[in-house]
Amino acid sequence: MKTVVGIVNLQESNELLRELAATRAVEALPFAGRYRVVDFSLSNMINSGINTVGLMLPDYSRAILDHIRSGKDWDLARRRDGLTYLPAALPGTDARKGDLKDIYANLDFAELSDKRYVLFVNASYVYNIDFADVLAFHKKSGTDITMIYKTVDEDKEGHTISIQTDDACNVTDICESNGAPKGSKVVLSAYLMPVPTFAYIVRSTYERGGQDFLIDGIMRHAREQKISAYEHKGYVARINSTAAYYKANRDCLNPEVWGELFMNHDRPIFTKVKDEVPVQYKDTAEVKNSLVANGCIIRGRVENSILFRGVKVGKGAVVKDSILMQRCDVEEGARVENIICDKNVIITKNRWVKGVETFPYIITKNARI
Amino acid sequence: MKTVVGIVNLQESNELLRELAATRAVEALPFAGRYRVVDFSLSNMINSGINTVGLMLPDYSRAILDHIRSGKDWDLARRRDGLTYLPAALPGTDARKGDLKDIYANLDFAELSDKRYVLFVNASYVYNIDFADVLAFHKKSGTDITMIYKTVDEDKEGHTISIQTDDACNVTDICESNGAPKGSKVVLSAYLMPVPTFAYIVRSTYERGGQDFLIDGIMRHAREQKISAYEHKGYVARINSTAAYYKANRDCLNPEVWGELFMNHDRPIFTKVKDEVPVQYKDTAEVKNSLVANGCIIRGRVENSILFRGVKVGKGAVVKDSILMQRCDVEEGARVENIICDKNVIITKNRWVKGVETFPYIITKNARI
Amino acid sequence: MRKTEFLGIILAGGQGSRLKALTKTVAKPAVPFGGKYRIIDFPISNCTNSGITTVAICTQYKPLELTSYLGNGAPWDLDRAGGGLFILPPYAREKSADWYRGTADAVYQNLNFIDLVDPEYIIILSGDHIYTMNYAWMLDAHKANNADATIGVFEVPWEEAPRFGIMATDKATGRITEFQEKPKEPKSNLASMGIYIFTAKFLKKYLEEDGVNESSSHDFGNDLIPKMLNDGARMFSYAFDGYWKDVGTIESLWLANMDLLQDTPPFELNGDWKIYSSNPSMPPHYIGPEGSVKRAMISEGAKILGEVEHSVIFPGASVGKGAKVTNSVIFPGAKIEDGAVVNYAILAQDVTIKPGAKVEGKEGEISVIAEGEVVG
Amino acid sequence: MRKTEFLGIILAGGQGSRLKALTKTVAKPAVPFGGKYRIIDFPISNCTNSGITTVAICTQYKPLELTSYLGNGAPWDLDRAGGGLFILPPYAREKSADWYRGTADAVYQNLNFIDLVDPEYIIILSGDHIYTMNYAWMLDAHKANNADATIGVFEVPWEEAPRFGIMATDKATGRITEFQEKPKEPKSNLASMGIYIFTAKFLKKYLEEDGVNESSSHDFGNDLIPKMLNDGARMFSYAFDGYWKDVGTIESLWLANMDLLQDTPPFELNGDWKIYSSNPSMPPHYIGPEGSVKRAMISEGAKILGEVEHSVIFPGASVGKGAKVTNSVIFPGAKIEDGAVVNYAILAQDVTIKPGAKVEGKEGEISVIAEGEVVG
Repeated sequence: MKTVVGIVNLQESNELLRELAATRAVEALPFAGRYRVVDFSLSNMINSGINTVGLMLPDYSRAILDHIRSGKDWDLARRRDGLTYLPAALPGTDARKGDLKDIYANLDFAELSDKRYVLFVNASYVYNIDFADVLAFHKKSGTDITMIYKTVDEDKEGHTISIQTDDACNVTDICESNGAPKGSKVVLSAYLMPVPTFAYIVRSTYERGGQDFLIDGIMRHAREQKISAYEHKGYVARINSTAAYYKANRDCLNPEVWGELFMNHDRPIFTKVKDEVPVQYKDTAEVKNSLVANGCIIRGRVENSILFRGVKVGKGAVVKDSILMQRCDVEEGARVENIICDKNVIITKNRWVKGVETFPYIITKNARI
Repeated sequence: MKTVVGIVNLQESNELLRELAATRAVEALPFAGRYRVVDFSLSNMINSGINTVGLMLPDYSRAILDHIRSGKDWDLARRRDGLTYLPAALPGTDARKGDLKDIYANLDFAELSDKRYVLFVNASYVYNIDFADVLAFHKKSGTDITMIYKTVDEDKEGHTISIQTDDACNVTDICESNGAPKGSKVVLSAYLMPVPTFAYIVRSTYERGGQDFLIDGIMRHAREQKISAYEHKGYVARINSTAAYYKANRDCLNPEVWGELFMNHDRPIFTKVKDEVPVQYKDTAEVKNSLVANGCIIRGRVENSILFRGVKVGKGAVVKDSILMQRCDVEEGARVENIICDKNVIITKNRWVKGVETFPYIITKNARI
Repeated sequence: MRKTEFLGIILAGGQGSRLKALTKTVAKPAVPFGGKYRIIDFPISNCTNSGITTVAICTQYKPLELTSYLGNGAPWDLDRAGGGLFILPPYAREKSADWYRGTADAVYQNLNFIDLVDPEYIIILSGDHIYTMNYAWMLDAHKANNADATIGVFEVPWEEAPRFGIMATDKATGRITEFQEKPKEPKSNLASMGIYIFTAKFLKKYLEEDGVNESSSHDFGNDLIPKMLNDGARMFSYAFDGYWKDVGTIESLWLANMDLLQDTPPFELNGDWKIYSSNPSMPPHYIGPEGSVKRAMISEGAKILGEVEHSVIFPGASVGKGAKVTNSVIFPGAKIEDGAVVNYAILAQDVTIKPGAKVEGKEGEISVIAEGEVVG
Repeated sequence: MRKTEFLGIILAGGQGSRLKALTKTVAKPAVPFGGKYRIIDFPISNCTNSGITTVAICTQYKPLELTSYLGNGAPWDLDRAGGGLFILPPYAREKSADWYRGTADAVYQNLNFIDLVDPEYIIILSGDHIYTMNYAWMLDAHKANNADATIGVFEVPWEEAPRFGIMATDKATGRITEFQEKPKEPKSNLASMGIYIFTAKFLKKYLEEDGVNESSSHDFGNDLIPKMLNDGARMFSYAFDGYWKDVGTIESLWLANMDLLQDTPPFELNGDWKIYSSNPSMPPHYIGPEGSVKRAMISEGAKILGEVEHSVIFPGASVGKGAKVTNSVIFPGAKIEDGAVVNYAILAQDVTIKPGAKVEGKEGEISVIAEGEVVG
């Protein structure tokens, strides 16, 4: 995998994520009690042996820069190779929207990297994969481009790109739709191709007015370039709405998903290390079917929930079907159900808060309820 | 110095620097054969024992990000403390110009740092200082703010802020002018003050429409806050025009300046390490009064010049009073005088190029003459 | 290498033979503690938090796992240019080749390293103790006293004083007047914690003398400190009144872990003074639908499908359905399978307790299962 | 620690006694070379450039300066999480404590380290040689041959073959048929470079046998390789045809430095295959108004006010006004003061040549001034 340069695209639209993504990129969203969504893309690259990674900074870059800093916790603070931040194209030079402008502005990163292939991934997907398998598949396929897809095992909502393939795993059609039925082959916005192919697609598309890498770049060139499709059989979640975010977090309460995503000894998911103390359960704790991150102190009841680092649950308090981010404090006797609390929320004594499963109640950062 | 958080401001106006700063911040300009201007501010902080440093990203952040990357070469790739990139305020939220907007947007970096003091420096100055002396002076002075100045030993041109002080080194007047006569006390745009004072000045000024930290923030509050002035007696250069840039580089040909800036054993200037080979001088080399960086291969004549890494000077070629940046190639028999070549310039065989000392001829990146 | 003002030296060679099965493959400082730490994390984190940026660790017994654990020092922010973490094993020399002869010898044998770092003050620490302490404050006291040596002490009950090295001091100034090693008639109840700050020059002089003294046992407590006192050196005590524990036996190790489970633990790990440790890259632990946890400390990557009470569970350990873990300490990666019972026990790394098997000790007789063993 | 496929082990214990004054305070691998490097930079950089991310360095003689030079491995990008640079001195053990008994013993004594890393292939290198080589290609050959061992060889003139360890090979396949140590009647002119790739399991088996064999000298060339060949192991040669130099004597060290000054050096340091070294943080060197430099290699921080010809000048060295340095190698920080003359000499670190003093050797009798000495 030393022949591959990785580019991580942090340009997922955040409009469906409401308050959670108001001041941070989707990829910077806290996930599964300890991670940020972007950790998966970075860890997948490192675990696959890709050591040269470019990270395309989103508009709201502060949370990402704070999280990743030098890249040391991903072993990407290297003298050669390692992590390179790729700033967005200067505003004003071009009024176009879409990710292609920023890719075009940073094209030399891939071209000057001395690598043979580019792996270009959108970081709003949660999965654990060995990209070395994708490279082997690509080489064997003899095609120009390989894209990764997932056959969905239930109906999906929201903007989706899906593909049709022939028996040889070559892509015969790509289409954009709102939602996808069970069994569809949904694209994970991850592409492997030789650097010159990548540069050609980006350059020729952008210079002819294109805006979006997938829609204008890949779809428009689908006739001209041979595209093969690699199926990822494992768990995949795409974080593109609050419902998807809520569901993906709760999927991690399934021990199989938890094990597949996080406990693969050869492919750990790295994240910023915070040196929290192990969780302290007191005499009155009652916890079932939950993920609890280090630094929590639990005196109350917790069920079907995800507790991030440093959350406190007081005596007699109840937390059900909820996601509590860093340093939330559910005081004595309070009760929360179907809610997502952003960082540092305080639910004061005996207060009850309840949302619904399909549309969880979001409480914004630092709120005191 | 563990009580001080450093903030490096990369907002120097680049309008006087012509082509050199067209696509990079002033602070990213190559300097003295091996460095970038920003290296001085960062190294001064590290050498003074300041381990928590925020770097305010300029509009053209690519060159800075490429240079500093993880901060490892400055020993700032740390798990705690270390380097934090502070992105500019989002465009669109505010149409104001000036640095204050970005300082305001990143104010929490200083406020959440647990440090007692802020050292806020403008990185377009070249000097080697121990900020621990400034802190000691500040504590002894009993004032609210300490600013650093230099008594200039010759007339200065360009936009200048100078101060008047009383016998107790307290500032009695601050004024803005175009140029400053010999003996003026010129401000180095470096300030030390308690974090709350800094936050108060930034917040109260910005929220009342201020744009510039020095002019609107410090000058407007000069009556209300007690300001003391610390004199830096060593060499100082401010890089705010092409002439100043050219002169400062050539100042390094004075062995005393060279020694003071770079060979202080306790305060080395760190920069990105490139692992170039020592300079190779061939039989026909003739070199006088010049700085030659590793990776150069010299077969011709070099006088009063600064050669960056990997420059080649061919047989019979002459380089006089010039600055040649990385990987320039002066081919056989060519002759250059009073010029500044940006990176990768090729002066082809027998070609002659000549500028004048007060207005050096600038040859832009990758040009082939 | 850059000059540093304040050098930390941690003596981490202890075999910890009273920890029996737990130190079969690792040195005592590498023994796990507190749900995610190793004992040595405490003195190293204390150094980092006290602003000490160059730390040397003298290893000896079973150094490999310790060396591998310490890596390049990054978890403690000691992967520094021109400083950081240095491991000093008793390397074989041209002529002689021995284990360190005593605590002082470990430092003496590395005098050339000290010369390279050229510190003004040196703090000597033990890699065996659990406590948090700001050494920078102790250095301030050392400087204020213009001392040659400053020794960390804590008060013990008078009746226990005969078990310790006791410092008799001048009440007003804290200056040490006499040192008694395990005295029958203690003149004070201030016991030495084995924490010494020395002015570097002063220490070097004594080490050089002691190193060639054939009759010396080369120990700080036995030889150097009494000699210094005899010579009238300026030696001061520095009183510490926090939690301090030598976890040198199975019982004391078990007890110190259980201390953490009190409703208000005598020793707060959760404060600003963080203890850093090498991170296993594991997710938050998972408690299953039928799991139950009470009065417990549980770390990342653990999977609790059964019942856990009054126990400390390290990263990646698992407790199967219907299994019951009480009053126990479960080291990283240990597996307690369905229906197994563990009570008053310490299970070392990667132990497996087969379904339905039982490991039962009792208070004062903790059961210990050694690394990698399979029970049942 | 993370598993790695390909582990590098560099034997860096060499005393280099034929380098006399230059190895008084440092081991041979730490001797400066080529204007800014240390000899050991070459094998380490080769490892880094070949994609080897875990490198163990077995030290022995004068390990301190070498250890301090290597630091946390950052200059070679070996400060990695779960891998990187490991220094393995011959540490004293519970019972025995010896210097490594031979090249193979240095590896044998660290078998537990190898188990921890658990590589599939191991490359054994010497820390004493100057060359650039892609070990990844050599590993490819090893795999393609399905070999137990692959040995790097280079062609020497037939008349010199009796001075080397010679590999007789099958021309078609490169399989080694016989090994002759300094043979009077060489069967081939392929000399061993002391570079071995072994399949890890295979090597372990032989090391374990050899380690307890009382009659063995525990040397790869003398003992292990012949034994493996006898046993019919699949051993292949891998031919190298670049520049390779053992700089084991003052003359050869001087000559290898002078090789770099040729108009087209036999050994190109300036290519894509970078040699990394610990960086001194110094500015570009300065040539004064009356300075003159011809056919020279000069590094950062040097200050040349006099005349330099046919010489190699390391970082921070200085040549005063009117001073003349010819045919010499000047190590870091050496000062040649005004009017001094240095010809056919090697000046070690921080040597001072007083104004007007002379150090003059001649070809074949290079003058050597040891570290820190003052002449004149």
